[in-house]
Amino acid sequence: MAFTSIADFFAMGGYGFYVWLAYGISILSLIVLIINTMHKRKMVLKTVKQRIAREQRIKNASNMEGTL
Amino acid sequence: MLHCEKLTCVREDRILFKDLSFTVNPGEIVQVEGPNGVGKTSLFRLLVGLSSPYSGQVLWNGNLTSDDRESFYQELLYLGHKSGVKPELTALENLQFFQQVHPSHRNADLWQVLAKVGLAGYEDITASQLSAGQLRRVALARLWLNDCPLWILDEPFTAIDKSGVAVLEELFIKHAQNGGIVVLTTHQDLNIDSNLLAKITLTKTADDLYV
Amino acid sequence: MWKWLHPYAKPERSYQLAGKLLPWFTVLTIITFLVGSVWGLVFAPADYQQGDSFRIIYIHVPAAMMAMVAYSSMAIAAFIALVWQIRMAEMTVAATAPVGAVFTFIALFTGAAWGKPMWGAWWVWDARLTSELILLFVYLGIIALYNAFSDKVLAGRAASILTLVGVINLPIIHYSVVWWNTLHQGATISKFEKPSMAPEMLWPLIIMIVAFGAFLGTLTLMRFRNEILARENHRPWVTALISDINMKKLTGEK
Amino acid sequence: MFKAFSQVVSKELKGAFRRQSDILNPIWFFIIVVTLFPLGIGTDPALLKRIAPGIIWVAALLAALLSFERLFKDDFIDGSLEQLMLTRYPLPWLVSAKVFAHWLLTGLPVLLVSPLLATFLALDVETYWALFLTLLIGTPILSLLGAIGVALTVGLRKGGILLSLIMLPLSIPILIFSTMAIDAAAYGQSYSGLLALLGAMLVASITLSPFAIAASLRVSVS
Repeated sequence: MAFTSIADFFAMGGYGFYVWLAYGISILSLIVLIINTMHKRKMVLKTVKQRIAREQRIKNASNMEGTL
Repeated sequence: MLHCEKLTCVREDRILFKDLSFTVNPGEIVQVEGPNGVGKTSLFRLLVGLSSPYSGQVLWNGNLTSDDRESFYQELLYLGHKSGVKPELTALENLQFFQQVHPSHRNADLWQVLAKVGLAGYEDITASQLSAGQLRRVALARLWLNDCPLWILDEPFTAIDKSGVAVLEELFIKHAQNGGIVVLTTHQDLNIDSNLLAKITLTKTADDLYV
Repeated sequence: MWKWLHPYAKPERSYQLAGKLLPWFTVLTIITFLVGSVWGLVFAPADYQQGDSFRIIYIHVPAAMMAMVAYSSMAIAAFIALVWQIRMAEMTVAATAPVGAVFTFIALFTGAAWGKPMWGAWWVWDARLTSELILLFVYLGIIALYNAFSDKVLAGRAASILTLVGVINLPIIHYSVVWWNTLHQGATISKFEKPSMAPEMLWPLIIMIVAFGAFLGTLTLMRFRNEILARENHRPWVTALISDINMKKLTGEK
Repeated sequence: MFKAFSQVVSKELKGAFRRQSDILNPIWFFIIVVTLFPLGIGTDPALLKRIAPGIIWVAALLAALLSFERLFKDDFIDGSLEQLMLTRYPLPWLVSAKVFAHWLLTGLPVLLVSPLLATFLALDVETYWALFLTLLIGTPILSLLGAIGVALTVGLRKGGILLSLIMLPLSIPILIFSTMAIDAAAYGQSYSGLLALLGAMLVASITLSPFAIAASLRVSVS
C-alpha cells in the first residue's frame, strides 16, 4: 500500500488535482462513448420500428379516395 | 379585388409583356395561358411582389401592394415552381412552420392534411427522401391549411394525376364560391363552368420591342 | 481463399458472432480495468522523481497505445474492404473510428494534465503530444467524412480510402513532428518514453493496456452491431430481431 | 411577432442539428488553422503570446466566412427564402431571426472553443479574457455584415469568392479594434475604450443591417 491514509491517497503527494482530473475526464469520456453507442443502437431500432409503422400507414391509406 | 394597371415586365432587356391590365373580382378563377417562356411566371412574381415591374402597378383592394406589403401578404398564398420545403426537416415539421408563420387554420390536423394530399405514411421521414412530386404535394397541402382569400398558384397541376386534378378543381371552385380568388397557370384545360372561370392569354410579343 | 471467412460475410452471421463475443469482452474489460487502476493508483510505488503524478501514466500510455492499435486495425479493415470488397470490413472501419478518436482525446488530455506539474503549462508543443493531436484531427476527418455521405455503402468506401491514405501519412507526420520538435524545443526532458520501470510499476501498466484493449474490442463490437443493424434494416431478419426484442421487453425477461 | 421570430430560429436550429457537419466543420477548421501557426512559426511561448490575438481573430474571420454558405443559399435553392419574403411579418425582422440563429450555430461555438486555443497559444488569463470579450462582441458583427454580403450574392452561381471580397474589407475595423484591445490587455492597460467602440459598431449593425439584408434579398431574389 503506497499510501499511509485515505486523505494521503487523495492528496496524491500534492499532485492530486492533476491525477484525479486526468482520471475523471478519461472515465467521463469513456462513459460518454458507451452512452453514445447505446443511444445509437436505440435510434437504429427506433427507425426500424418507425419504418414498420410507416408501411402500415401506407397500406391502410391506399383505400382512401379523394386524395391527390 | 386584384387589379393590375398597365403592367410591363422586362427581363434582361427583353420585354415579356407590355401594358397588361386586368381586374379579378372575388369569386373568380383566372387561368393564365400561353406558350412557355412568354412570361407567365414573371407575371406571377410581379403580382406577388417578388420582383418589381418595369412600369405599372398592382393593387389589392384598391391600395398599392408595394406600399403595405405586410397586409397584402396577410391575405396571399403563393405557390411557385420551387416547393419551399426544407429537405432536412420532415414534411410534418415543414407544415407546422407554415402553419405558424403564414395565416392558416390553427386547429387543422396536419396528419389529415398530409393524408389528403396522398402523403399518408411519409409524414415523419426527412423531406430529402421524398420525390419531387411528393415535395410538390407537401406545398399543395398548404391549400387545405391556409385561410387566405387570394391564391396565386404557378403550375399547381404538375405531376398530379387525373383524380388529383379533379380534387384540386373542386377545391378551387369551393374557394371561389366563398369569396376567394384563384389565379393559376396550367397547360391542361379546366372543366370549371364558365361563369366562374376567366382566361388571360399571353401571346408572344414581336421581339423588336427592345428597351 | 480464406474459406473460413466467407460465412461471416453474411451480415446476420457476423451480427450473431459479435453478439456471442460481446459478453466475454465486457467481462474482461471490467475485470482488467478495475484491477489495473486499483493496482496502479494504490499499490504501485511513487516515482522517485515525479512523485505520484506519474500515476497518470496508467491511463495516458495505454490510451495512446490503443489509439495507435485502433488506427492500425482500421487500416487493416480498410485494406480488406477495398481489396476484397467485403462490406463487413468497411463497417469495422466505421465502428472503430469514434473509439480511436476518444482514446486519442484521452491520451491528449492526460498528457496535458501530466505535463502541467512538470512543465508548468497546460499545453506544451511536445513531439508526441503534437503527433497525437494530428492523429485526432485525422480521426475526426474520417468520422466527418463517414457522416457526410447519406448512402452508407459509399460512406464506408470513402472512409476506408481516407484511412489508408492516413496510415501512409501518419509515420511521416510523426517523424516530421519529432524533427520539428528538436528544431524548436529546448532541452525539455520528455518523460513520456517508458522509463525502465520497476516490475511492480510495470505490471499494472500491462494490465491497464489489456484493459484498454478489451475496452476497444467491446465498443467496436457494439458499434459494429449498430452498423450492421443500420445498414440491413430492410432485411427480414432485422425486423424479426426487433419483434422478439419487443416480445422480451413485454415479458420483462430482457 | 415574437412567435414568428422564435419559429424561424427553432426551424433553423432544428435543420442545423439534423446536419451536424455544417456546424462542426467551421469549428474544426478554426481549431486546425490556429494549431498550424505554432507548427509553422515555432513554439517559443513569448512569440506565440504576441501573435496569438491576430491568429485567433483571423481564423475566426475565415471560419465565419466558411459558414456563411448555409445562411441563405439552401433556402434560395429550395424556395423557402421566397416564402419567407411573403409572410405578414416584416422581412428585416425575420432576417434578423435567421442571422441570430446563424450566430448561435457559428459564433457561439467559436466562443466556447476559444479557451482551448488560448492554451495552445500560451495566452495568460488576463489577455484571454480580453480576447473572449472582443470575440463576444465581434462575432455578431461579423455575422450581420456577412449576412449582407451573402444576401447580395445568393442569386449568383459562384457567390463564395465574391462574398469574401465583399465582406473582408467591411470587417477590417473589427479586426483592428479587437487586436488592439487584446494587445492593450496583454500589457495590462485598460481596454474598455476599445470595447466601447466595438459595442457601438455592434449596436449600429444590429439596427441597420437587417434593413440592408432585406433590401439586398429583394434584389437577388427578383
